[in-house]
Amino acid sequence: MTAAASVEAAGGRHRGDVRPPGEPRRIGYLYVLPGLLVYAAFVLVPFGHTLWISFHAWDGITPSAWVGLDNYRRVFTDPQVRETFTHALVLVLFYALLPLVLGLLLAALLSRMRVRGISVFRAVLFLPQVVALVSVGIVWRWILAPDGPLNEGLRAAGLGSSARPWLGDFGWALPSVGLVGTWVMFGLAMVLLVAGAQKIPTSLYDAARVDGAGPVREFFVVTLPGLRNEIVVVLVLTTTAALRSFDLVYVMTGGGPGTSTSVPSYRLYTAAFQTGEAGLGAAIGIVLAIAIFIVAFAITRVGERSST
Amino acid sequence: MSGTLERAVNYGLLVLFSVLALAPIAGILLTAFHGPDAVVSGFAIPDPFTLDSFRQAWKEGAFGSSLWTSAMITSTTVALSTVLSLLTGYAFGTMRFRGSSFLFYVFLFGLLMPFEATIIPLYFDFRRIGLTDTVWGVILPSTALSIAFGTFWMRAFFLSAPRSLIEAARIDGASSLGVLVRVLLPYGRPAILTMVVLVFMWTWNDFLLSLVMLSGQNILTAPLSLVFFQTQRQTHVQLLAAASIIVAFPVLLVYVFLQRHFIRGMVSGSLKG
Amino acid sequence: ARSATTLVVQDGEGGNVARIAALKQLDRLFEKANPGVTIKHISKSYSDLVKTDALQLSGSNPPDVTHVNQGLGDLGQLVKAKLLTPLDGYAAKWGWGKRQSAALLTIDGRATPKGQIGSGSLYGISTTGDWVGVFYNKAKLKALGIGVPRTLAEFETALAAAKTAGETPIAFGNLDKWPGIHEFQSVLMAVAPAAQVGSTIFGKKGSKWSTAAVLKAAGTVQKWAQAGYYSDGFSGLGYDDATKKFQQGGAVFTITGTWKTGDMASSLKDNVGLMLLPSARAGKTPGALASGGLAWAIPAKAKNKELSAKYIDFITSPAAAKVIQAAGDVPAIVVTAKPGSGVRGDAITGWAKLSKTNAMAGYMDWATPTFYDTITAAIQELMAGKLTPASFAKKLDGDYLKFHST
Amino acid sequence: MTSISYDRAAKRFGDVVALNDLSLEIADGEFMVLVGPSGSGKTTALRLLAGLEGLSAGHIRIGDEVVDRVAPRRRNIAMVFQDYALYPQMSVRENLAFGLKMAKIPRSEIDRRVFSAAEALGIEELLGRKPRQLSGGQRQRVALGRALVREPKAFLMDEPLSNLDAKLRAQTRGEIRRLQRAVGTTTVYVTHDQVEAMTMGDRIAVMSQGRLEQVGDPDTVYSHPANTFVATFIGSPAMSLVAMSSGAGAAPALTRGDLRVPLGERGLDVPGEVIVGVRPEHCRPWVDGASLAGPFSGRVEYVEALGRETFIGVEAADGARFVIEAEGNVRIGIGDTVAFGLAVGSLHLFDATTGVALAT
Amino acid sequence: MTSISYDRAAKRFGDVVALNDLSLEIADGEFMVLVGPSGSGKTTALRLLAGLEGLSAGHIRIGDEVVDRVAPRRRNIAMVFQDYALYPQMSVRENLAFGLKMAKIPRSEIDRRVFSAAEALGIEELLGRKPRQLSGGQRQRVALGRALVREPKAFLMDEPLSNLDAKLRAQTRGEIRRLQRAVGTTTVYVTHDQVEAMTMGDRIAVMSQGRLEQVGDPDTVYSHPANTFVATFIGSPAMSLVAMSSGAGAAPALTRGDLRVPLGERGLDVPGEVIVGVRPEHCRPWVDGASLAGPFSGRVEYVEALGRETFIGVEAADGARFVIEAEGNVRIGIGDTVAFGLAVGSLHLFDATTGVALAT
Ligand SMILES: Nc1ncnc2c1ncn2[C@@H]1O[C@H](COP(=O)(O)OP(=O)(O)OP(=O)(O)O)[C@@H](O)[C@H]1O
Ligand SMILES: Nc1ncnc2c1ncn2[C@@H]1O[C@H](COP(=O)(O)OP(=O)(O)OP(=O)(O)O)[C@@H](O)[C@H]1O
Ligand SMILES: [Mg+2]
Ligand SMILES: [Mg+2]
Repeated sequence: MTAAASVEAAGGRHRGDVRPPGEPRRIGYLYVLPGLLVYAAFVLVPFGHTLWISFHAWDGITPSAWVGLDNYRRVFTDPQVRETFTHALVLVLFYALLPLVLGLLLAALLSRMRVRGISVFRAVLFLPQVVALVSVGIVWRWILAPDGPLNEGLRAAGLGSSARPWLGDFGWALPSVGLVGTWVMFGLAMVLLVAGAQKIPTSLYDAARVDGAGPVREFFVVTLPGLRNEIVVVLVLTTTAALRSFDLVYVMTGGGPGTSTSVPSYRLYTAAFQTGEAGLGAAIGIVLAIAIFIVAFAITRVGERSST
Repeated sequence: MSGTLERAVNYGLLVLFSVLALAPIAGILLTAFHGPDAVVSGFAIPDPFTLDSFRQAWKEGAFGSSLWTSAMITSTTVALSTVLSLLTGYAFGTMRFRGSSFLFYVFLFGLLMPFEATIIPLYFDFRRIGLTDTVWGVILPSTALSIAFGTFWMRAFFLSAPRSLIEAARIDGASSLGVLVRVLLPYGRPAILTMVVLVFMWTWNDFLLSLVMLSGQNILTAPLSLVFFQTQRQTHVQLLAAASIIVAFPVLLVYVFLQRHFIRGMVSGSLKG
Repeated sequence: ARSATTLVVQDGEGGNVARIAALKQLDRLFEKANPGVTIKHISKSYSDLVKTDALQLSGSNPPDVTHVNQGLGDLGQLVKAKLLTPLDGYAAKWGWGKRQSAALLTIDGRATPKGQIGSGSLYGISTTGDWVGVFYNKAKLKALGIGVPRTLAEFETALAAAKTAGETPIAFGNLDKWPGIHEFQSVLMAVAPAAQVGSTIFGKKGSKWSTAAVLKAAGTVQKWAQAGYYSDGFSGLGYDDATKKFQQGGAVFTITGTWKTGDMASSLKDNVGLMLLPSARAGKTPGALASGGLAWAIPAKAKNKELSAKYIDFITSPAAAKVIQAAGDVPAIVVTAKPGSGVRGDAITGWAKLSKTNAMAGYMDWATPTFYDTITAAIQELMAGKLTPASFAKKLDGDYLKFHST
Repeated sequence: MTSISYDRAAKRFGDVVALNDLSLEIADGEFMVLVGPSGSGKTTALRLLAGLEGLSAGHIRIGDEVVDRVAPRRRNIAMVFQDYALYPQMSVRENLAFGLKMAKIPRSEIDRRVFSAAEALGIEELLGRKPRQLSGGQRQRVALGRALVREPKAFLMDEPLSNLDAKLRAQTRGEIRRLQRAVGTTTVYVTHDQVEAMTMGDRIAVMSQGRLEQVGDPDTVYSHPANTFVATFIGSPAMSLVAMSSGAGAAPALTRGDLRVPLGERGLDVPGEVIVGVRPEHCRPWVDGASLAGPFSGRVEYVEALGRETFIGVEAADGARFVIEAEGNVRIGIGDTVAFGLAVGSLHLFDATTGVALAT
Repeated sequence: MTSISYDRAAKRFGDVVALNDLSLEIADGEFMVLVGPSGSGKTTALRLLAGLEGLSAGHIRIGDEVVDRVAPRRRNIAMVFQDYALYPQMSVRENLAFGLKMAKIPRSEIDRRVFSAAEALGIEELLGRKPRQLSGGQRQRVALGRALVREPKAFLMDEPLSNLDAKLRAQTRGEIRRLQRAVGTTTVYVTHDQVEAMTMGDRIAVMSQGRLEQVGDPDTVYSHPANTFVATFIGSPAMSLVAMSSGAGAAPALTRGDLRVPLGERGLDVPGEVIVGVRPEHCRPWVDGASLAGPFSGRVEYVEALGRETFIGVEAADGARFVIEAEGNVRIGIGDTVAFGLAVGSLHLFDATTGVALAT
């Protein structure tokens, strides 16, 4: 994010530079301190502690034993742990890519006209983001039940053959959870992207038109590059949400059928708090954190590259 | 020009997406207004409209106390994290001091790190010092996490605030706290408001943290009690629907009242990435 | 005057309205017998209980009396972590050993300090007897023109007939994962001696799951699933939803535990019966998944253990058993020769028979700490045809043998 | 042949009439400058011509074709936007080449044209840079270049120099004019800068409130403004306007209170009330013997000494206000009384009610 | 007594030297204008004075106090920012009052001062509005007012009129000057607009590349530029500079190729190479009998007819370029040959290598 870039700009001072008299400086530490203390105590220290636990075999109750990288080895070799990461990646498709594509579509369409009542649409489309995922899960579990509204609707429409126990179907359970994620995330993507599109100077569209570009060219030459920042933000937000999804899985499928919807956070929870494998849980947490850092870094990187 | 057709298509799509967004919510509303003993299927219109399901769900799920717990946790977290991240964001956004960029990266780390990665030691450490099963067991970690976000958010805002505004205030004789309180706070109301709504939403809706921290179930947050209610009353769709609405209601209320400012804040400068 | 004491009691029967009502009735009686004591009763669903009890009991503020799930993953772990209070002293003092059979007490509440179950000190005791059997809809059987099946073969014939008639043969919903255990193990009990299954569950040396009986049971279950003997979309159906369907007359059979007896009786009245799933082994008494209901235990950190023990003593007493039986449930103690009529009678008769023949085995998910996850996932995969019976058994052993080898 | 014609072209935005029945013929190869105050409809006129807005009424012709319903990309015009509108993700080279690519010009030809335009504008060093790596003046030139490479039927330029500093502006002004002359492309140029209008245009169209006030070559517009609006809008400091009566007395003269301007040999057809316009250069400090009418006396209200010349604002008899142009080194203070004379032959006369210039 | 003095003040930003050893004394009550091209360090000089930047070297004094390490809020100065920097959430009244509140002035006194400043600026109607409800000109005046109410030791104004249109600018220019005269507060005023510089300043300080090139009253700076930079920067069109040789021959004269400018009674002390500066107003079309040296002949390179006057760029012998100021109505074309004369007495002479003005 550009946050990083501007930090460097602010920090790149040479010797011989003299600070403005009376500009607050040391006092900066004072402002940061309270927040930093709370943050360090409840985020940084526990994270370090997690790292420590991840090198131990520990049931959470009795004393732990150092096992080195064993837990990590399990994360990468135990198919039942490894697959949770695969599932998370599939969810990225639904939480991040699908909303992004839909959001871009809308942004492209709406970028060139003033929409009456856009604020109402925005508010409505953002609504799914607002409701607790737990509630969302309950609602959708009901909708997706074997004779829930969805299947009833399908049968009423004469598509009874497509009706299925969505959440109990090995092929469909994960996409179903994913589509609920799409439902939740779409509003976020669309609000940010449409807003971003409306910040693109209209003269750029005019210039492209005068230069002879059609609507498709216009999208690739003006809209898409103009939305670079928003796309990065949307992708980071939705991708991390996908990678760490827990609530929906907990409420909707409990990881089933089989382990087909088990995700890292869910596995972490059962390992740490139910089956007495706190070390494994911690290792999953660390790997998950690293995965998210890599993804976020990659997204911002690609975002930056596409601009240069 | 094909203006009218284009407009029609655009509005059509917007309406379609809106319907998709609203349908499940509408379905659950319709369901909830059925009486607790009615036989409900799909999107049937309740006949008669009744609040009985809400009443029964409220009683059975003991949502009164869990809403209260959630309200306490959420308001404390919002208040604490807002004040603290205003201070940190102000420092990072307007002051230059040794190590400030490093410190900022430290905060940035918490923004991306999944808090699932810290929940294991948090739980065991809190249990040792007796913080589990108290509201503080939830408040402290969520405050810390919100500070990571708030610092990022407010810093971006303070950076985008016109530098000359700060300088004008300094020349006018304001101290550093004076600049923050008298000039930047009022100026930054939309950004701050947006942060408040986001933190409110996230804290209120949190599930995993309270599931772990409040495992004793002497106190429950609203989403937690909703899930317990669900596993007990799985078959009773109306009650479940009513309970879901009860739990979502406060956030919805906050959202509806603030959405104008909130969405404006979301889409304006602060999220410049 | 004695100062008021609050006793926090937590059960894991959430959703089971009838049984909770009976427990609350006992609470009132206990309060009456012990002035100054108020009982705060928390009900949690079974799945919430097993997901959270370890967290809760290790916390600083556990309930005074709580249900725990028997089994290695729960009771065993809790004992190993020293989170439960041994009850041997109380048992001796109040003669619990005379109320319940040694076998039942062992199943319900014995564990070694290392967390092995099936022997060691007593940590839990049940008020009710729970066993998993087949509820059948009498009217539907009649309409199909078949009698109550006596052998597994007959049962299968009935299923086929029901299917042909367009009925749902077995109401079953497995979205919550755990019902699959009952479904599968019931069939296993029909094809294998109860003692054999039991000793495998309790981790007797040399045991494993790759046996002919498990293969046979797995094959049967898979066959039933493929033949459409279970509810449509059972994999996406909640347990409660499925049971409700049966109660509404939507299926011929359902396989579940006696904890549902009360609900069945009140919804289907005389139209429902309960039996053990008939044995495949000609002439043998069938066994069943059975144990006391969730076991009552006293957390190690409970504040008022004497009182807690007194409460447990009270609710497991013969007097309480009468209340329980009157409420239509099966008390752990076989209290009377008059089992009563209808499905409640069936439950009590069945319990008495199981107690007498020692045909109880615990539940398979007790076998290792992670076995619940392993077996529920494996059964879902088996039923979906993703695992062959052989690979299913292998998967169970993967977990089981690994745990017991270390 | 790329003549351009507006035929009673009008544009309304809701209630706002941005352009009001504009009729204007622009000849092939002509450099037409649109001037007018802010909001007078200059940009609107350009955008209609480009096809970026739809006409509310009237027609626009490019060459022989009525283009009212032709999409911008089919009009083959090039436009320079006031805010540059450079594609931020493209390099300068790509920006320059974009329109050519759209027109499917062969690669080698594109390279040639881009380079020669860049050379002409002195930005050939910058071809590899992105817009954000350029200074304002450089961006402006890229925006210009993007139009110039195109070889379109017409150039439309909307205040293309507004963001340049004085020096660069003067320089680029010359460059644009030189290039336009060389290729002979019809050009419509919007500006609010009078120096640009006067020095660049073959003709100037003065607009006000969506209406065309006058069209003509720069000299005509300056020397023979069609009405008081044009008279005061063109020229700085503005022409002084004084309401006077004409005709009274035997010798033709204009009077206001004590003030009496004899018209001498210059007669006056229209007696009655008129508005008299005097440009500062026709209102000089009194020097005996100069061919000026006067002397009149006025009280100094303000002095603007600009070095080369000094403008003196005076209030003469009966509140009539004049601006006197004096030498740069004149010494005078506020409140002083000065004597000045008027170049009678250069006075402008306007109808007192309509403000329209009177034929003289 | 609020004199201000820069004493070898310098400011570096990394490698950029924004201000280079500036020494400048500003008297109590003086109106000092800083002019110079973009990037010449004007804003930097102001910000150093305000304490918004720290000095890299040197000292700054306000009154008798060295303020190098005094925080802005303790300097008691008022600053008008180029972009207004109004507090958007405060009403006009609150904006005006803010500095006074900080200074703990009593309520009633604040009201009085705010109102009288608002009245002086003609914004008393607007006191209840928020900045966003104001037009650009109104905002500008609020920004000014915020400084004026303060009764500070000094006003610092950074291009305070840059965002106004020409008319409003002229008007506000007068207003600022009037107010400043009335209260007599020392003022440092930054602009890049020559008209502002010439008309407002008691003295003008011309800066270039962080260096002070010349200080003096407007007339001196225009008539006696200290060096070629000042000579070309002040005045538009710029002074023409021509390298010439002096001294050869009996009569004192300047020569370049065929070009020979007799110096007549005006002698020349320094023989050798010089740079000769001629302002357009001293380079006129040849008229027999006028007191000009000449005639010289030149080929017309460009013509800028501005109505009032016409500037003609010519190339004379040996590539020497001059700009001739002619009457507004002169008719001439590019490539024509014109005869012109120079006002010898007004020529400027500069050292050929250093560009410094030669004493004449
Ligand atoms: N899209 C629009 N919607 C409503 N009114 C508009 C729109 N575009 C222009 N106008 C109005 O039309 C009038 C003419 O605008 P136009 O942009 O043509 O002025 P202009 O002469 O270019 O002025 P400027 O010199 O300030 O650029 C103005 O009153 C303006 O407010
Ligand atoms: N914060 C800064 N960091 C680096 N260089 C700077 C900074 N501020 C100013 N400069 C540089 O210092 C020089 C002087 O800048 P200054 O702003 O004083 O110019 P100015 O005379 O005010 O110009 P303008 O008329 O364009 O406002 C410029 O070269 C500028 O790029
Ligand atoms: Mg315009
Ligand atoms: Mg500046």
